[in-house]
Order: sequence, then C-alpha cells, then structure tokens
Amino acid sequence: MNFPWLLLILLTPLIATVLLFIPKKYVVFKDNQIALYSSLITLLFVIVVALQFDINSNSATQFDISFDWIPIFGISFHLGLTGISLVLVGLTAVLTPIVLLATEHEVQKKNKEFLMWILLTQACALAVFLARDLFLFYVVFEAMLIPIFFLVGRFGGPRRSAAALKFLLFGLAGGLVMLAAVIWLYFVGASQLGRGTFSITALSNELSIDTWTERWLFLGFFFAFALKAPMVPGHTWLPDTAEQATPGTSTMLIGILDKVGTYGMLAILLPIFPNASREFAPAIIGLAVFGIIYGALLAIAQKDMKRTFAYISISHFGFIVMGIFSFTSIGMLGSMVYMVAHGISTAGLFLTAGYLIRQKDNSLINSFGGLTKVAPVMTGFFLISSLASIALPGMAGFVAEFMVLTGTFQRYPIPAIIATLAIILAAIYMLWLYQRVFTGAEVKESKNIVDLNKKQILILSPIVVLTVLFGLYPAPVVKIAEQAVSNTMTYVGAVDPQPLIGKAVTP
Amino acid sequence: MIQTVLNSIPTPNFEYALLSPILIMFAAACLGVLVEAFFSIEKRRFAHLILIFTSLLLAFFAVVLQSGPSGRALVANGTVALDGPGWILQGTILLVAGLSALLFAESKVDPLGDSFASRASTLPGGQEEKIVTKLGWAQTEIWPLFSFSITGMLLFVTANDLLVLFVALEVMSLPLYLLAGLARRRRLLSQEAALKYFILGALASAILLFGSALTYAYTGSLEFGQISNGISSANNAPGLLTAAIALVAVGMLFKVGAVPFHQWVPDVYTGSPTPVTSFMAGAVKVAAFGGLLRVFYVAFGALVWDWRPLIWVVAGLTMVVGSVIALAQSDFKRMLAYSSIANGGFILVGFSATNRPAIAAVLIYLIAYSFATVGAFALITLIREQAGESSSLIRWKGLGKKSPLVAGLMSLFMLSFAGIPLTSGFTAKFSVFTAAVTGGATPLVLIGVLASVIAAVFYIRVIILMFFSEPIPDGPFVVVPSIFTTIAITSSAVVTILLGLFPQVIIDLVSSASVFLR
Amino acid sequence: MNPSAYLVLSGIIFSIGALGVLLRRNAIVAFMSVELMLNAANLAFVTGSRVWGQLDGQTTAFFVMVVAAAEVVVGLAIILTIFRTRNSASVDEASLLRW
Amino acid sequence: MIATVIALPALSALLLLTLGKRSNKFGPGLAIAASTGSFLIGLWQFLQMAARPEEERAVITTVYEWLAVPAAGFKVNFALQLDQLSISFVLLITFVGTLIHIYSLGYMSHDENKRKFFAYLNLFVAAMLLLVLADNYLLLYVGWEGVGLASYLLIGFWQHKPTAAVAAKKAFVANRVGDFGLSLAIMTMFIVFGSVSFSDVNQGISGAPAWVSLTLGLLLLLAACGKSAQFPLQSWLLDAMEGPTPVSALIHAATMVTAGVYLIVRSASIFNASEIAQTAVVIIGAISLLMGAIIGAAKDDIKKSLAGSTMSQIGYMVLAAGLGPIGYVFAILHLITHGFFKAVMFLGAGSVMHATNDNVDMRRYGGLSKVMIFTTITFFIGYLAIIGIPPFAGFYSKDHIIEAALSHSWWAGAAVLFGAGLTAFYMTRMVVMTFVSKPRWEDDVHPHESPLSMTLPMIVLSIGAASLGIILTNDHMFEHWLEPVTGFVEPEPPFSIQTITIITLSVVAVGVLAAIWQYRKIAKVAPKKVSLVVAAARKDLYGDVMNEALLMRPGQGLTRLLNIFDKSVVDGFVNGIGSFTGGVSARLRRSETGYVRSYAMSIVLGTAILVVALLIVGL
Repeated sequence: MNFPWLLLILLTPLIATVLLFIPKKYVVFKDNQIALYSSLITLLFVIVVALQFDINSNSATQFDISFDWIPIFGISFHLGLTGISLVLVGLTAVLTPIVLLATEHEVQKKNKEFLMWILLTQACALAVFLARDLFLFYVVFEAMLIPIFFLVGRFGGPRRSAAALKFLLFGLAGGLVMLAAVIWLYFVGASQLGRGTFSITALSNELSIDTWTERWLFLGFFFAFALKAPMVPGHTWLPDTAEQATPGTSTMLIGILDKVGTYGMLAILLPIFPNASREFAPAIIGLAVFGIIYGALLAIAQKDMKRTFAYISISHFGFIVMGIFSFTSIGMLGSMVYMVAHGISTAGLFLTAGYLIRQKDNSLINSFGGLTKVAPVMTGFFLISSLASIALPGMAGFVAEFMVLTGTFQRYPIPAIIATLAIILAAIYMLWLYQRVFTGAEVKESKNIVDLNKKQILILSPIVVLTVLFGLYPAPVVKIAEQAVSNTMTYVGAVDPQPLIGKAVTP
Repeated sequence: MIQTVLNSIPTPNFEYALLSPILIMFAAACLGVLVEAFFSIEKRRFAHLILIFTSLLLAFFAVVLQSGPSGRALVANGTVALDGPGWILQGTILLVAGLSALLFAESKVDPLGDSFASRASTLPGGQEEKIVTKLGWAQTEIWPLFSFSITGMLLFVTANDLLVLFVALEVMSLPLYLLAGLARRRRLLSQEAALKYFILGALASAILLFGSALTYAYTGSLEFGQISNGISSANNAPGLLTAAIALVAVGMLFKVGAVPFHQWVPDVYTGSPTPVTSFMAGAVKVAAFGGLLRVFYVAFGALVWDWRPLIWVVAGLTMVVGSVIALAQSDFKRMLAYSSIANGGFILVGFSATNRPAIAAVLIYLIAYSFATVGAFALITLIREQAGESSSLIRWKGLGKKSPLVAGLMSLFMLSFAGIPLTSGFTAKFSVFTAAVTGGATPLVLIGVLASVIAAVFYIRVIILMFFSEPIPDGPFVVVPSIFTTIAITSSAVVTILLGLFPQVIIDLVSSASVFLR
Repeated sequence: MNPSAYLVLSGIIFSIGALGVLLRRNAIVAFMSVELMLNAANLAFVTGSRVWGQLDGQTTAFFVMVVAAAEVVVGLAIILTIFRTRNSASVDEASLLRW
Repeated sequence: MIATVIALPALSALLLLTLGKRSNKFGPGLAIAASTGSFLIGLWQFLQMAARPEEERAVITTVYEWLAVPAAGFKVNFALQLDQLSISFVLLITFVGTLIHIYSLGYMSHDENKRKFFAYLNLFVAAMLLLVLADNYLLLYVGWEGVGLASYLLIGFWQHKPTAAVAAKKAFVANRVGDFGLSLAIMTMFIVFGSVSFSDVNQGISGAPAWVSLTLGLLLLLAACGKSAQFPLQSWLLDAMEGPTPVSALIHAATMVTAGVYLIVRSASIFNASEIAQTAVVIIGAISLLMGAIIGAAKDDIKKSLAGSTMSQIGYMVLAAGLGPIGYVFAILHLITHGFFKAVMFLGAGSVMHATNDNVDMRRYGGLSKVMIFTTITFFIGYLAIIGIPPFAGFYSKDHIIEAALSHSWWAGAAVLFGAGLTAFYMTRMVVMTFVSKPRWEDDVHPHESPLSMTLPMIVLSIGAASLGIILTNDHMFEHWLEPVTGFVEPEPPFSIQTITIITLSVVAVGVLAAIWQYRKIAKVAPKKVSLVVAAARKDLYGDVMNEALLMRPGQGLTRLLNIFDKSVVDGFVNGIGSFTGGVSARLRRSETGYVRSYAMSIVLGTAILVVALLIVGL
C-alpha cells in the first residue's frame, strides 16, 4: 500500500474538528487558528501529492489506499486520485483557508460551531472527490448535505430555515433516487460479474449493461447530479439558499460542493454508462444550453446580489455540463478549467460582496450605490471578480469558456452558438450589477461603508492572482486532468473530431 | 392400565437449555408476581429492578452462548424454531427491552416519581390519587407485566406453530394493554389508549386465530413446516386457504402497524407512558416483524406468488400514508408514531423481497430502527414542562440553545430515521432497498425513495425547530436524568453511529444467520 | 359429515362477532363480540380436528378458551377503569386521542 | 524583446493599481515613462525591421505555450507576430499614446484619481499592443477584450455621473455583441483548420469551401462592427464621449475603435476569398460613413460631433478594407493619418472644454481663436487634414480610398464622395461655431490657452496631421511597406486621378461653403424647429431608439417575465408539490377519527379487501 497521503488529506480537517472541542487548557491554539492551520496543512499535503502526481500514468488512479468496509457487498473504503479529482481536491484545499480567513468575523457567537461545519464540509468535499468506491461516494455525497444544512440554517438570513430545508430536500431527493440507482447497479454488477462490487473502476471497466437498464440507471444518477450541479429546472433551491446563507457558506456550497454534481457526471456517469451517456448527450446539451441562457437572463432580473450570483452560477454550471457532454477533449478539459475558474470567481464575488453585505446586513442591490468613492479597493476587487466571472480574456474563466464552447462547437454547432450568446448576457448582468452598486451617486446607506483593510486585501489577493494565473497559464489544470479526461473519452468511445481541412497541429 | 396409557404417550422432548432465554424471562415474571406478594412496598421497586436486569442479562447471555450453529434446532416437539433469525430476534428484543427497562426504571426526571401512575385504580384527578402520589407509592406491577410481555415476544419470534404463535401473541400483548393505561400524567388519554389498544388488539388476534383455524382445517396441522408441506401438495390454493392466509396476515400486519391496520398506533403511542411507547415501538415492532417473517416465509412460503403482490401494495401504502400523515403532526410522540408506521412500511419493502437477503435486511432494519426509536423516546422524557413531558413540537423551538446535547442527540436519531448516511438508518435503508432490488421489487424501492423524501421533511423539521429557531419564553426545560436513562440514550446513540460507520459487524452477523429452519 | 357446513357456520359466527365489534358502542358488548369471534375459531378448529382425525384442533380449542379467559381479566380491568373515570362504558366517548 | 513593448505599460499599470494611493506621486510620471519606453523599443524594432530584406521582416516570437490539448490537436501559443502591419500599429499606438499621456498630465491635473487614470491608460496601451501583436486570433481576442475593458474603465472614469456609468456599460455590451461574432469565428476556424493562428488560417483558407470564408468574413465583420462602432452597433460611441477627453482622443478616435479595421485587414485572406463578405463590408462601411457624417453634422456637443466624425471616418476605412487588395493599404493609411488628425482635434476640443469650464455645447463657444492661439492653429490643421485639403495628410489617404471605391463600384464611389462633402460641411460647421463666430460664452467663462503639457502634444500631432500623408505616400512607400502582409493591387478607377481629385475637392468646397452660409448666424440655443433629417440626426438617427425598442425593452420584459416564471412556475411547481403533500396530509390526518369503532371498521374492511384480493390473485 502507498503512503496514505490521501488519508492524511482527509483526516486533517476531521482531526481539527475534534481538536476544536478539546478544552482550551489542553490546546495552545485558538479555534480559528486550529481551523486555519488544519486547512493550510491540508493544502500542503495536496501540494505534496500534486507534485508527486504522475500526469502521464496510464493507471486509472494513483495514491490508492483501500480498506475493506463491508466486504459482503464488495464495499471498500477506497480512496484514489485521478487527474480530475486532483484538480477538484486542489480547488477545495485552496478555497477552504481563504473562506476561513475571509469569514473570520462572519459569526461572533457560534464561532466554534461554524468552524466545525466548515471543516466538515471540507472533509466531505475531499472525500467525495477522492472516493473510488461508489458506495463511499454515495455516502459522502449524502452526508455532505448535513454540514451545509447546518451552515445555512444556523448562520443565515431571516428565512434561513426554509432555505436550509429546501436545500436539504433537493439534496435528499436527488440522493435517494441515486441510491435506488446505486443499488440497482450493484445488483446488475453482482448478477453479471458473479460478485458484488462498488469499485468505480471495476464498474466502468467490466460491466456491460443492457440498454434499457443502462438508460434508467443513467437517469437515476443524472437526476442526482443535475439537482446538485444545479441544472435548470432543478435549480430553484440555489438562489434561495444563496440568498439566505452567509457568503462563506455560499462559497463552500457553490464554489466547491456543487462541483460534485459535475464531477459525478464526468467521473461516474460517463465511464459507467457510456452508451446511455451518448444517447442522452444531445438532450442534456439542450438542457444545459437552456440553463445557460435561462440562468443568465434571470441573473439580470434579480434584485438581490446573492441571488444574482446564484443565477450566474446556474448559467455557468450549464457551461460545465455542456462541456462534459460535448464528448470532446477540449470540451471536457474546458469543463475542468471551468470548475476551477468558477470556484475561484464565485469565491471572489461572494467573499468581496460579503464584506459589503455584512456591514449593512443587506444584500439588496438598490440599497447601495456609488460605493467607488467610499470603498475603492473593494470596488476594485469586486470588479475583478465580476470580470473573472464573465470570462474576460486573460482570466481563467475565458480559457474555460472558450474551451467549452469550442469543444461543443466541434460536435454541436447550434447549441454552442446559442450558448455563446451568454457572453453578451454576462456583460449585462454583471456590469449592470456593478453599475448599480458601485457607481453613480452615493446612496445615503453607502456613506459609512468601510473599505477593505489590509488583511482583507491580503485574503482576497490569492483569488485574483489565481484567476489571472490560470487565465494566462491554464496548463497546470489541463495537464493534470488530461490523462483522466482521455480515459473518460475512451470509456465513452468518443474520438475528437478532426479539423475539416488540414491536419491538427501535432504537439 | 394407566401405566400403559402413560407409556403410549411419548415423553415430550423438551430442550430446556435452548429454551432458557424464554424460561428465564418467564421465571422472572413469576418471581415478580411473588415479589409483589411478599415484599413491602418500599423494597419492591429495588427487588424488581434487580430481578429484571439480572434476568434480562442472563437471558441475553443464554442467547449469546447458545446461538452458534450448534444451537439451531427445532425444539419442543417442533413448536419452537431456534434458528439464526430466531436467535437474533431474541437477542435484539432482549437488548431493546433492556433499554426500555431502563426508562421504566427512571424516576428522577419527573419530580413525582417514575412514569407510571402511583395507583392505577385511583380516579384521575381525584383526592386519592394525590395522596398516593404524595406517599411516593409506585405501581410496581409493571415489572412482572413487562417480563411477561418479553417472554411472549421471545416466544413469538421463535414460534413454529400457529397455536404457540397465538398464545405467545397474547402473552406479549395482554400486559401491554395494561401497561398502556398506566401513565402518571394525562391519565385519561392513557386509559383511552389502553381501551383502544385492547379492543382492536383483541379483534386482530381473533382474526389471526380464525385464520389459524382455517389453515388448520385445510392443512391438518398447526406446525409451520407441515403447513408448508400441506400447501405444496395441493395443486392450487383454494379459497379456504387464501382466506386463511389473508386473516393470518391481518393479525400480523395489525401488530406491525401496517396500513390500513395502523390506526391504533398513533393513539396508543401518544397515550401510553413514554417508556411503554418506546417498548412498543422498539421491542414489539421487532417481535411482530419477526413473527411475520417466519409465518410467511416458512408456513406460507409456497404461496409467495399469491401473497407477495398484496404485501407490495400494503408496503407502498404504509410508507406513503405513514410519511404523509406524519407531515401534519404537531405532537412529537404522535409524529414518531406515524414515523414508526412509515418505517414499518420500509421493513415491509424488504420483507416483500422474499429471499435470503430480505431476511437479513429486515433484521438489520429492525435492529437499527429499534435502537434509534428507543433513543428518541428516551429523549422525549427529558424535555419537560410543569405538567409533564412537553411533546408539542412547536414548543421545542430553540431547544438546541438550551441543551445542545439533548437536541444534538435528537437530531442524530432524526437523521438516522431520515436515512442519512453514516447513521444506522442509512445502513438499514440500504440493506432493505438492496434486498428489494435483488428480489425484483424495484418499483417498491422507487415508492420507498419518494416516501423517504416526504419523511425527511418532518424529521428535518424537528432539527430546524430545535436549532434554527429562537427559543420561546416559558418553553420546556431539559432535565438531567439518572444513570438509567443516560445509559439508554447513550447506548442507542452509540449503536446508531456504530451501525452507520461500521455496518460490517452487524451485516456479517445477520447474513450468516438468515436462514429459517422449517 | 360435510365439514364445509361447520366451517360456513363458524364463518357466520365470526362475521357476527366482527359486526358486533363494529356496531356496538358498549365496550363490554364489543368485547363479548370478540369472544364470539374466538369461539368461531374454536368451532373451526374442532371441525378441522374432526376432518383430519386428530386431537390437535380440540386441544387448541382449550388453549383458546384459557387465553380468552385471560383476555377477559385484562379487558374487564381496562373497561372498569374507564368506566370509573367516565361513568360510561361507551367506546365512542373515549375519543380524545385523534388526528 | 518585442514582449517588453507590452510588458512595460502592463507592469506599470499593475504597479499603479496595486500600490494604490502610495503611487499617487510618481504614478503619472511612471506611466508616461512606460509608454515612452514602449515607443522607443517599438521604434528600435521598426528600424531593425526596416533594415532587413523584405521577406525577413515578419518575425514570430513564441513567449510560451498558452493552451494546449494535444489529444485534440489543439494548441495556442502566447506568441507575438511582428510584421510590417503590426509595427505600424505599434508605432501609432505608442506614439499617439505617449502624447496623450503627456496631454493628460495637464488635462487631469486637478482630478483626485489621476493615478488611476494613468494606470488605465497604460493598461489600454498594453492591451492594444497585445491586440496588434498577437499571432493568432485567440490571443488577439485577449487584447481585443482588454482594450474593451480599458475603454469601459475610462468611459466610466467619472463614475459618479450615472450617465458615464451607463455609457461605459453600454460600450462594453455592444462590444460583447461583436465579441460574439469573434468567438464564433475563432471556433469555426478551429473546427475547420484545427488552428487559430493567422498563418494557418491564411494557408488553409484557399483550400476551404466557400461557406467557410463567407461565414468567417461575416462573423469577423460583426466583431469589427462592435469594436469600431459601425452600423448597426454604432450607438455606444456617442455615449462613450462621457469619458475624459484624452480618452476620447486615444481610444475612441485614434486607436481602439480602429481595431475593427485592423481585424479585417489582418484577415485579408479570408475576405479575399469571399466576395459576398467583402460586399457586406463595403455596405456596412458606406452606411456607417454616411450615418456618422449626418450625426456629426447635427450635434451641438463638440465631442459628440467629433464622435460622429470618427464613426464616419472609420466607415471610410472599413469600406476601403472591404474593397480587397486595392483598399487594404489605404484603409491602414487612412487609419494612421486619422489617428493623428482626429486625435489633434479631440485634444483641441479638450483644450476648449478646459478653457470653458467643461462646456461641450458649441453654441456657447465662438471666437475662441482670439484667446487660444495654439489650439486654434492645431485644430485647424486637423480640420484641413480631415476634409482632405492637399497637402495635408487626410487628402492623401482619403483620395486613395475614393479612387479605390470608384474602381469598385459606382455606389461605393458615390457614398465616399458624398461623405467627403458631408465631412467638409460638419467640420466647417464645427470650426465656425467654435473658433470663428462671435463669442457666445457663458457669463462666468474666461477662456484661456491651455498649459504646455496640453499644447505640446497637440502641436506634435498636428505636425503629423499635416505631413504624414506626403511622407508615407511618397514614392508609394507605404504600399510597398505593407504589400507583403496585405497584398496590394493598384486601383483602376474609371476616371483619371486628376479628375477624381478635382471632383473631390469641388464636393469638399461645396460642403465648406454650405456650412459657412448656414452658420453665418448662430443661436445660443439649438432651434427646435428643424427638418426631419436634423431631428433624426440629433437622436443619433434613432440608433438608441431602435436598440431600446427592439432589444432592450423586450429584453427587460423577457427577464421580468422569466423571473416571474421561475418563481411561480418552476419554483412554484416544487413548492406546489410541497403544499399538495401538505394538503393531502391534512386530509388524511382526519381519517384518524379517534373512534375505536371506525378503526375496527377499517381493520375489518381491510381484511375483507385482503381476502377478496387474495382470492382474485389466487385465481
């Protein structure tokens, strides 16, 4: 067995959670320090793993560690790293400390509890990206509802209970349907292979499911992932949740956890149900394109900043899904970059706006105006995050969006063209929001807004740096995910379309 | 002459050792009666406590020691089947009953004493009641009744004969009817619960008995194995037999609280003293399903294609109706009652798979559910107002602020009921659904999924009330219990978590023991 | 003999008992109806015993009687308590627990 | 090396923005130094290039591999292409850019956010250089949006004015419409050629089917329309005048708005391959040049009038670029001369505003020549250049375009000729209203000449505006210079060149005279009763009205409708399930009547049903 790096990554936040509850006389660190240091240690481990990660390796997973869990069902506690999961693990590891730092004073009273849930959220996110056993994946997929449920319900706005309930019910609805599919899949596997297994690798490699069963199973999984991602029309929980949750929670939720939906599509749906994936791809692309435009249009119509961000994310998730189901290397890799870019820009939007919203306890767009003058630095950060979010070239979002669109265009030109319209809508929703909140005459409410201080600037800087970095040099993400994506392409049996004339440039 | 007659009757072969769990509890019950007769009122309680816990422990050890492969046999002339499921059910019943016993014994949470009326014979609200309450008397008859009931359960789940089944059912139920009516507070409701439970229970057991009689009339035997043989040798199932099966089914389904035979459950659960409710929702449920499994798998197994569709319908109805009505409940105990109905539906899903995984799944579900439900009911006893337990949900607002521990544990049980992974509830649901899919009951699984989502709403609402709302003024307070309740709650919580994290142990145990002897 | 006649009779008695439970308000009468149902079962048992030429069914009838007696004890105790509190043995009056 | 041209202003911008107020003191100086440095490096590069033989002049420098998906054969480098075309732009951008930096020193001296302004200017210069130096369309796109961003920031620089903020957003959105075209074009290139670099596309286009060049041509034209404010995406440019005047001069006159022309010329091979696309370009150019001129003739706001003029002049360039190899060179030539003379006029306008308390209404100017001698002279040189009086620069570039247009078709020729007349009219009108006629100043206005930092750039630019035409066209130097990149074919107009010159000059003369006659007397307030044409022109020929009626209003309605739809139908469905279940629950709950006999009833009935059902199943 390998050195259990992945276990270390997973255990760090859990241990920190325990440490939070050890009486303070035995622990030198303050609560915030414990959480922050643990997230930094996790990041360190992830970096170590990333440096050792062999991007050319043909094996399905690396750094595997596996323990028997429920052998009778062929269930094991199997962690493993693919390029796809490494990218998302990295995103989680980077965003968590930023969120922890940025939300340091977000809650005063129940700080310990807040930190606990954030750390548990992180642990769940890491586990779900690392799981190579479908049962384990499912368990974490459902379990991670709980920390977010509490984060929303305990620390949110006035209608947080309803939002938390809605969030949880959507999650459960998707999850339970998926559970039925998971069990059915297990049954299919057991009767076909003669032994029950939940190993994702084994299920992808060895199973050939009959057409109708595969279709149903595909739909079962897709339902869960689509609700999580969220895709229109299963999206209504997200605006409500984002509106009520604190910015830190929203960052964890939308920036990281919602990626589980798209990750699931890429890492589970496609490899295990290749035929059904191919069959349903056109319909899903249609749904995704609809979501892209629908989300963008609705983002324009919102009156609340946080709701706007939520609809923007819905639009962006449409892009990610579209890239995945384009079945082209560019599209899928584009989706990977998109997930990273979206995670970062979401964090930027929510956290920057969070500093503002917290001062007034109000996120209505109309209640602000002309903030540039009183808070120029905040304005700057918000503008950069906005631009990152609307995929300004030179920022990570652009590379991602371009790759997704190009990948889709290779196979589905019309949907890609329609989706491209979103770049116009994006300019409208984001800049109009910016215009109303930050420019124009100062509103009375805005007079006593305090600008970001040095510490806050420092906290938000990594977001900006990463956005630009991946915009100018997306190679790290692309290279890491490349092999995994090419494996997925092989599973689906898709071949990249060749250029119409002239050969492709050989590297 | 007499000698020859006596010799012509074979001496019954009676395996005392293997039957010892049942016998121990029976003895405890009889001794309990003697304690009532011979001990002074001050010492009775103590003696009963010693007696009950010793006997429960002894019986449990007897189960553990003998439940190995060598201990599986048809005993008492084939009327009792001590097979894998039988032993596991007995063990579970003893453990869960033990937890309930701890709640029975608790006398610290209520300033007036334990949960039972000081004198059941006194008029509610009358002068006499006040006096005996002031004297601090206790209705210690609950202990022998409790022991009898456990004896009945132990026998019920291993009964391999319709007559034994009927007798065991009555031994199990009659004490319960009485126990239901013994609440210290809200005695009118408690008595009403007892009456309802009694009349409906009697009706149901009469139906069961008539079904048994018809079965006997058709097959000429009361023993499950021979009934099965008798059925298989017939070419088709004539009306007599199908009617018999239906009647037996009703009797059993009544006990498990399946729709449409469920209506007693909410009333009785609400009215009974909470420890008794926990006993009914925990141990009785286990026993009832144990009996149901054996009767239908062993005796009527040959007609599985006839009765299975009906079980499908009942299971679906039970899940949906239980979950849906629970949505509208404002009283926590009543909500848990509907939850118990709904959970019964999920167990029926597993039951309807009618294969070996189904037996294991049902057993796992029973174990997971019974512990969690006892834990939940135990927690109710701690949340009080001046007038007694505070079970009105709306008043629980902000409970998490007053007592994070109690509210947190309650949330744990709620999450387990909702089937969230990493709790025992998920393990249970997973095994039941897996069994159902394997057994070809996939549509039922889909209904189960739907019902789970509905059910999640009311479980989660409890958490929302406790944690996401501000406390109301003059709301309930949380009392610190004695060691009894503490142990009960802790064990339930531990089991709930352990079964969620490491389900392997229990799955192995149950899977290796999921074959009925016939 | 034709056993079906006895079985039909027992069925009829059983149904009468069931109807009694449904129709009579007085708890004691309702309870007596349940006893009637038990006796219908006894008749069926005895019929079966006769058909198969065994003693099992007849023995069972005795067991049932004993159980019925036990049931009476418990039942009367409960009904009595109710009666003492409410001065009525009507089952319809005990309807505080609902919904 | 060439990368430093971009890096200098980029780093300077980055520094000024991150350091914040701490760099207030040295900020403007640093920005000017960076821009000057870029210009010097560019100049050096130009001299080196000029020294090399013709075929070795184009050099591609790969900085690093930007984006690569080997599996799909997809690779885009961060690579810079320095050739005759791009170096021309580099020089124009850095030279004019530097001058306008210097001018801003005076113009923005009182603004508290001066440093930020210079940072944005530097950012713009960097982005614009990236745009013209990129060796592929995707990298060009980065610069393309970069200048859009800079333009957005600078238009909205005085964002406390709501109009400025709105204008900035409008500009960005309109540009994004163009970007829609550019994005699709790039994607199409990739699926057709497997590459998005200029050289691969150029090579591949000859073998591609006709629809490829047509599609690409139209998409690129859409992109160009957005960036260069051509019909139908023109309306943002007039609003963009909300920005500080140096911005208008640099971005919305001399450089950024001409990027569309650059794009078309850069994609010459694509347009050469599709006659329909070319014709479309010519038509768009013709419409825009006339529209711009008409708008310019009706506006009383000096900057808006100049903006109309810019649109019109870019219309000339676009039209020229649409003519194919006979026009590319002249499009660029006009672009460069226009960069000078329009910049000088904008700066002049800025100077005038500076002198009149930021008044932009020409009806309240008049007689300024007496108090602002440098401004008047430099503006007048620009005026002579734009209306095409020999030997000023505009004469050479515009005359060539007219020749080329005439050799293309009669209607293109007519359009450019008519445009020339209109140009003469509105420019004369402007000069008359501003400098010549009687003073109509506001009472508290005391006009004065601007400081040296402002007049100096104007003087330098006016020298260019006066002389560049002669210098560049001398011995067909510019044609030869650009020919290797764009190709060049001598236009063959139906008339002799002399004839055309005479016709042009007479049209111009008519325009000038008409303006002088029309504006011999000027009211302080714009007359209300005017002809339909003037009324329309004052409203930007209803460009905004159309946008509002066709896009904005329906769009707003749609989003509002969708919002309601989302809340009541989509979410309503979800909530409906919830309340439906709740309702069912409330009803079913009533089945629990509390009457034991009714419970017994359901047991008995249930039993009966079960028995019957089992009997049925059993059969």
